[in-house]
Amino acid sequence: MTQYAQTQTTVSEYSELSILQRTDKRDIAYVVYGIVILLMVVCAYLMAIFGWLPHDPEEMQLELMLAGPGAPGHLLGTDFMGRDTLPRLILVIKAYFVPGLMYIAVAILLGGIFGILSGYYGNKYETVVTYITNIIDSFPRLILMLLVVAAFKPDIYYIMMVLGVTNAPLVSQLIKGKISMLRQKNFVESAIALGIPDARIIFKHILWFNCRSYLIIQATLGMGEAILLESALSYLGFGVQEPTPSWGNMVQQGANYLLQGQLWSSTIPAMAIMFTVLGFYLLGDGLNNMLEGKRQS
Amino acid sequence: MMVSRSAKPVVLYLTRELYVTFFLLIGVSLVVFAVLYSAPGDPLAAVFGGQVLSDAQREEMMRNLGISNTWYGQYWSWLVKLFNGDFGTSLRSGQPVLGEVTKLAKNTFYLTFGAMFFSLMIALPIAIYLAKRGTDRLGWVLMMFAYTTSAVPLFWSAYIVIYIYTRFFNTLPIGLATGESMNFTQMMLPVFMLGLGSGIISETVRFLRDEISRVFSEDYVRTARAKGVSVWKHALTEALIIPVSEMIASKIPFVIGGAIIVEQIFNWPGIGRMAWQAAQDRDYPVIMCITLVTALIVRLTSLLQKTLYVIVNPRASQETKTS
Amino acid sequence: MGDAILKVTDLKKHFIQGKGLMSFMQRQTIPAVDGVSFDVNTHETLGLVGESGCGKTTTGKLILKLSQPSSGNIVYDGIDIVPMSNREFRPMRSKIQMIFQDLDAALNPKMRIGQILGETIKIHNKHLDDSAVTARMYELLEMVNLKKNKLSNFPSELSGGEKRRVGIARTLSVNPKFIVADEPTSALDVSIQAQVINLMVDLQKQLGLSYLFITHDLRLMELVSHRVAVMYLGRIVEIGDAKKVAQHPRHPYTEILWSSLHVKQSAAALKVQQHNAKAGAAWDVFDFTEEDKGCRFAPRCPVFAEKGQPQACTQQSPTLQDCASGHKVACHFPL
Amino acid sequence: MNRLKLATFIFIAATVNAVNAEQDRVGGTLGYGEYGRPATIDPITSNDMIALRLTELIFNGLVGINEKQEIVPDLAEKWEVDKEGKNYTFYLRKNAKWHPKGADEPQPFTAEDVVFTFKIMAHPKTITPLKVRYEFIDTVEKIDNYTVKFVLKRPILNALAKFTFKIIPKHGPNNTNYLTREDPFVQRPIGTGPYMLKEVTANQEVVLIANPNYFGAKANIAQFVAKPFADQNIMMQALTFNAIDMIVTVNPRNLPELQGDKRFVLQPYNALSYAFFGYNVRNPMLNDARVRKAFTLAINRDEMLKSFFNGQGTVISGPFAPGSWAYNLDVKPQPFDKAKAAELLKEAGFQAGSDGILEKGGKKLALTLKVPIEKENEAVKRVVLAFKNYLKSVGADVQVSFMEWQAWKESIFAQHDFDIIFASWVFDDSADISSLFHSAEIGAWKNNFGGYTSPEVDGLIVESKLTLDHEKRRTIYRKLHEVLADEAPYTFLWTLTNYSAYHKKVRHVSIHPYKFFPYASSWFISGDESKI
Amino acid sequence: MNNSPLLKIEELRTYFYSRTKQAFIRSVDGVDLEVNKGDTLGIVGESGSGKSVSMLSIMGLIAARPGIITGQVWYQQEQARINLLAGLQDHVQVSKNDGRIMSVEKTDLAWQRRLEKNMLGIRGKEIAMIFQNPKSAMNPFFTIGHQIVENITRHTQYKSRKEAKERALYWLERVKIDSPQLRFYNYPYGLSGGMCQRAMIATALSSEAKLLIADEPTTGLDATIQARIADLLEELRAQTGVTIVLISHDMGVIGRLSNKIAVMYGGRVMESGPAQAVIDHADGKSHPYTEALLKSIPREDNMSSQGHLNSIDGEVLDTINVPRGCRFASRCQRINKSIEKMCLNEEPPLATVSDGHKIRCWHFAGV
Repeated sequence: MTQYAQTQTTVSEYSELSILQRTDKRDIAYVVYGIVILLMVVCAYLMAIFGWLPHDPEEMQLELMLAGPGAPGHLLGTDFMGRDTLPRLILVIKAYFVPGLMYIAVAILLGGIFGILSGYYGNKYETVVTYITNIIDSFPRLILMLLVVAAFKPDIYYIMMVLGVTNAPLVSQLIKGKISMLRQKNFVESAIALGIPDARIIFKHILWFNCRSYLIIQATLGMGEAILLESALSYLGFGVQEPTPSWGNMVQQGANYLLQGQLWSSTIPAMAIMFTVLGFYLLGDGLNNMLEGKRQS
Repeated sequence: MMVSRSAKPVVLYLTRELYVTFFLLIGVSLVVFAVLYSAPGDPLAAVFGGQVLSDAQREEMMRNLGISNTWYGQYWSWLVKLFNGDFGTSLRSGQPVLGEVTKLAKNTFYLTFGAMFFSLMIALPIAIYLAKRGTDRLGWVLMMFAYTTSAVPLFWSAYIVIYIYTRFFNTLPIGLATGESMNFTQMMLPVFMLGLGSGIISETVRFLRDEISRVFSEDYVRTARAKGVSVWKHALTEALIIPVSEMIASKIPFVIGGAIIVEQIFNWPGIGRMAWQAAQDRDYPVIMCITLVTALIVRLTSLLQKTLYVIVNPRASQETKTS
Repeated sequence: MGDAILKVTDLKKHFIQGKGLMSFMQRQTIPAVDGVSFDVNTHETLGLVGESGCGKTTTGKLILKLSQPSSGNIVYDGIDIVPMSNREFRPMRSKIQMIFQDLDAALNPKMRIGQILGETIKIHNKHLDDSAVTARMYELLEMVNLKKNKLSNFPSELSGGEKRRVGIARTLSVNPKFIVADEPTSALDVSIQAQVINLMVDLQKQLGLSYLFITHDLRLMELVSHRVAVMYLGRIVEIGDAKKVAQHPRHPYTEILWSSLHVKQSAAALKVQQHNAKAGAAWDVFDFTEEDKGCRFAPRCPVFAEKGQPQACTQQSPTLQDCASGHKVACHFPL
Repeated sequence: MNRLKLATFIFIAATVNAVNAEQDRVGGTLGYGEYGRPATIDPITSNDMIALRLTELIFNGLVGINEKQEIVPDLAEKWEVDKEGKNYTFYLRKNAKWHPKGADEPQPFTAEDVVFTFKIMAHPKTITPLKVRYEFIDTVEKIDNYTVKFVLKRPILNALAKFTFKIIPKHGPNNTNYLTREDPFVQRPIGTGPYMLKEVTANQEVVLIANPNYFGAKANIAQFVAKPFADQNIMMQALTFNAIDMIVTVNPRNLPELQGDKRFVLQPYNALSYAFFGYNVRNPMLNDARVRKAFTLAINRDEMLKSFFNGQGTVISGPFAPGSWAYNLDVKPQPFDKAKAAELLKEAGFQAGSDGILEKGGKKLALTLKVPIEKENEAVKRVVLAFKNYLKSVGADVQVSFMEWQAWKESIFAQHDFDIIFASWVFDDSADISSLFHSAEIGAWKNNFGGYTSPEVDGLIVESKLTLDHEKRRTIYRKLHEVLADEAPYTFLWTLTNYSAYHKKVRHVSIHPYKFFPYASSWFISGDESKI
Repeated sequence: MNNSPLLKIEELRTYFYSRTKQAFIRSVDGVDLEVNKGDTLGIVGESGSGKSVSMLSIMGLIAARPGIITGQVWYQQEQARINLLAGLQDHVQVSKNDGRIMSVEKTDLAWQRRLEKNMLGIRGKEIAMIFQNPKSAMNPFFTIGHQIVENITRHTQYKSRKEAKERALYWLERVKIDSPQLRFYNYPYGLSGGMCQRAMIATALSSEAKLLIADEPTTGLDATIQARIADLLEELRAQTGVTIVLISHDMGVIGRLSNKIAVMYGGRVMESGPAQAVIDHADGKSHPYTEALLKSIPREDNMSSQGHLNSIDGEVLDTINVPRGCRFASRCQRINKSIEKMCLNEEPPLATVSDGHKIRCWHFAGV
């Protein structure tokens, strides 16, 4: 049962609804959820930066290892070293934050360059760009990451760097698609005809006005993926290394005790991953519907 | 401008793509080699494990193993061998690499494609439901399910599944461990886990949902409805065959990546585990071979997908001429 | 009518198909524009007609330097623009403008009308301050009969006619002297079409513009243009005074084009129709592999068929010959 | 813990699971879990512990070691040593037969094979980690079919123990001059041992079956299967769900669970290794022995051992295994004493800075601790993190940096780019510890990675090398122990007790600490589990 | 054979709900039309006048979710007279205020199911439809032949593959496609626009439907091709006797083909009647809107002295805020003081002027 109702008898000078009003409530809920997650991330980042942690993240209580949530003095329990889980969960954000931004920057920068070269300048570079992106696409990215990390350093910056490079083809395809779509609409050509400089067309018209929401969505989805990939690497031993906490290595260290029935120390960070990644997914979906107007009409 | 439709474009296209694939694989091998070479540690690691060797010893060993000291020397000799159909021998086990890899690649192949199939089996109905009915209550539950499966770390959910399984059935769902021949669950559980956890379900659902609703608003689908004939039959190619094949082709690298983890946990003898081992050993013939084989699988899948695209999409056979 | 503001001589654009690594295996040259010459006088409207795919839009884009000609000269106001680089040409863009067939062209879907107009004004008049820009925008809107409140709208909120007006306003914002109008009304309703055409005619008078008016709508062409050039497969087959070309076409192709408009078709046109139905698309009929293999229209030409397929038509490509004061035709056997 | 393999002696007695040998139980299959799988399974090219264990079952040496650590005859029935200690003559047993190669008849074992084995080991093209260990042998000579004579370059102490190396058949490898990994023999070896290789399955399981023609007492268990695992948690689960019968080394984290499980026997054996923190004395701050000693004092080794290893090990004070003849029991491990540590650091000139971190001459006491990554070994993580925490409490800032194994090795041994490392040395059956602390061993890819120099230590090492007298050497070693404990180039931590876990149906299990399986032929599987 | 019209549309309303504007877009707002057997009814109007939407509503091709269709559409099948919109009202609850729909509750799924049920045996079989942009309206993945054969085997007695193919080739010939044998295996992509439209017509007619709805069949094609497609339709109508509803914004095409014309504006029929009567505007005998439309056709005699074309000033009607009075009032040239009040406040009825010629204008209301 769907309800449609006209609010006014005459809609004078279309009271154009704000973006919030015209977006589906569910999408708003997604975005709100995503934003709450994002806010929590930012809060956690600030907390970590200023050291407002509920507990010393490095203090070990060797007699209280792998305690479940609610253990005395430990709201979310402790890890395999008897360290409190909560401040470490918060601290993770700090470890992820800058590298995550770097990953997005690398992906967008590289993908943008590829996309613009092949989409905007077309013929000249397309072959080369296609070749490069095909090479990147041919790698199973976990294997590539494993190689790079095993070879150089199991450092989150390296992980995010590889992730950025391997995500670039996707971004490039997106931008290329957008450009060719705009080209079909003669929009780019008319801008050239009007004497607008290339740089302005590319950056303002294409990237800023037409790709920004795509890129934001891509970035949110990508952040989720980054967290999951880091955790996969952690399982293989090449994720972020102690003493820097990462959700991946927290889950991994806890999972060693999972089969013995000690579920909590891995489940708590795993839940953190789940809620955050889900938040990114839903934020992506909601933003997509909101900004790209993907509602049925 | 117009060419009568025949097998020619497809054949031409395939020839060109295979030719490109060849160069692509060379490129891939160069990248891997560069990464490997610039990494600390050397090929002798595979032979000597934890031992510490002096410089003189290591030089002598390298000479005896026939390994050049320079990167281009090593790469070149590898390449020359490759063109003679020889992938070299594993530094660690001394076995011909190709034989070992293909033996295990078969297992990984079953695992990945099985998982792919499984996740499509889950994602497709959800995507169709969402596209046709929108996000009603059931649709929402289905969507959240699809998203949640992709939002948890694969290894953790695998552990959880094993934990539950062992407590319910009092046996370990791992074929290798329990006996000579695997039973159905032992075969299928890793496949299911990889299918669920490799993160492709959510993306497939998202992509297919949008694709299906887009195609169903196409003019020609409306025409089909106006003709009173089966709409699905008309929309099938563009709404399902093409996006599904695209999805398979583009997600194969992800699933292979996930296979590394599933292979470790479920003790599945595949190339993922081998790659992990070889990466640590700097066993470069093995790594090169594995990356080439996986890149080839990825590439061939995408080639297959593109060929399928050219076959099912008559426009494409024209486009391939220009692009 | 004044002097020629634009002189196009022997303009050629050959597209090469077949790219990528295996391009050597399949390469085909398509002479989309093949030796086109015409000139446009100041304050004049030159109509360019032809079927879709005959190269008229490409010609327009070549003049705008949106693609680089293979050869030939385009002289605008005494300056040959073909050898200019894009950077050198940029200042010239304020002189030559184009109205695109696509209503949404020029309108970035994510920008408000105000932003769209303001941007071009600012780019070409860097010294203007914000209030001057706004004043100029109002002026432009008035020029194209649009309400001021449209400035805050997105293009998707406008109707077809309004979009077209915004497009024209944006074109005018750079003070052009010469405008290539590529089917400016093809996507519009008849009633709106008339509004737009009237607007264009008014603007020509007010601002002293010259138009290259590209269309396939012959009725419109006849009414709006001063002179008409008829294109067929990349070549101009007839050019001359609009009234003359319409009423006394000399080229068989022009004759067919005009006669197809009338309810009762001429015998010749019906013949071509049959011919054409067999022949399929125009570009397939003619063999481009040999240079100058003859008249491109020959395979579809009723005269050619009538005259028993004369040698001249298949061997020699006809050139534009003056047949009456400024009325030129490229046909071995003009009507 | 990564094992830096190093030559040293074996001293530790293997423990025997005292079981009354009731009736002989022949038959059954023992599946045991291995973490990883062997690359090659011949005794010459293999370099991992998994292969070492397998070769124990498949091959024999000239001499063997019994459960009391005495040299006993194996392929050699008896032997003679000349007075100089340079010529060793072995008289071989005549009833030994090689496993059948393919469908061929089993061939007899002769002196040719011994000569062949040595020559192949010594050949420069043979790639084997063993080569360095047998450089003391000059020549080998076949006297007759069942007699061989070895001539040593110089007499060495306890040389006989080194003749435990495994003999391979002359008709085994395809190439008779040298052995490389390409040789099919390395994957399908034949030996003289109680078990012979049946197959390596598609799942990489190595299946061994009892050798019916074995010269010694026939093996009880009909089949040994080595099952490779890539995940220790799963291996553990495999044991608890009876998918395998034995785990060679139980991860410390699983000990509590197994201890409570009546179905399994946990059998301890010494790990033959010791763990340590090694210091880079090139760093001026660490060049001061007081600082290093302070660090040793600042960490609570007992607590760590108890919390992380279930208390299964012994804290040590020097570079020898406790209980060995070289270990100086008089040197007691330093007790945990933070106050004393702080005092020593103060003495060394360190002052607490504004942020609580000690400073000397404006330089902070900030050090990098480099640790190689080992998957699933959180014991390592625990130790280094605890170390970091302990040192923090005395005002030293330690940055822990985990590195991939190869990268770690390169930065420690080649570049010497570290302040502290955490690692462990593994003992095996030969050579000495001189390379660890002698100043001549400083340099790229040499064992004295920390760059520790001490004329006294150098002198003691040289002296010990020159003597052939066991007692004298012992005195020197005890002195060395004392000096090193005081100078603290390492912080010696502990030697661990390893545990093997197996199902209680497996009886009469005795384990060799290093090679694990030498006595496996006397193990048996009881069909009746209730009897224990 | 009774005399009831083949298609009779009564009070057809199609509304869309716009979430952005929180209001109903009244695309079709009470349309009454009759199509007799053998007629060619031309529906003309500007874009947005609801001409296409009304025909799509009849075919049940309106996207289910926000579309609301009310009214009756009577279709005369062989014997029975059936309502194509029967039963739909059961799933929709409409509440009106002042004659305007203010809110709607709709069970989408049931509504859609019912619609599909009604349409079974009608779409394609009884009523066929062709669209503008034939290239996108034909399935790019199937050959022309396949798409025709599919229609034939589904709706006619030619069930076997061979028969159906023969029949398809027959139809391809009928629409004057050259070398039908070859084109049969072509994909829409390989054909020119005109050729594609011919194939589309062949597909539509091949099911031997009684009624053909042609939605802007010539728009977007070259002028020369447009004329030919129009000729073809005329010819086929004469030969097969199919009833055609032709939708176009081009008065030229409509005038050329139709014998009856309906002029739509703002979702309403403004004028309908025999072609001659409607087109004959010389002495103000037709609706002002029709007249304005006819005058804006670019022709020599429609030019003003300043070289201006006649145009209809103002913009197309806003279908959300439909005015109370005559919908065309704001753009009407003929509005004058005497009837201004009426024009602005009350909607004129559809008055019969002469036999079958009805006009919705206060000028004619009194006649």
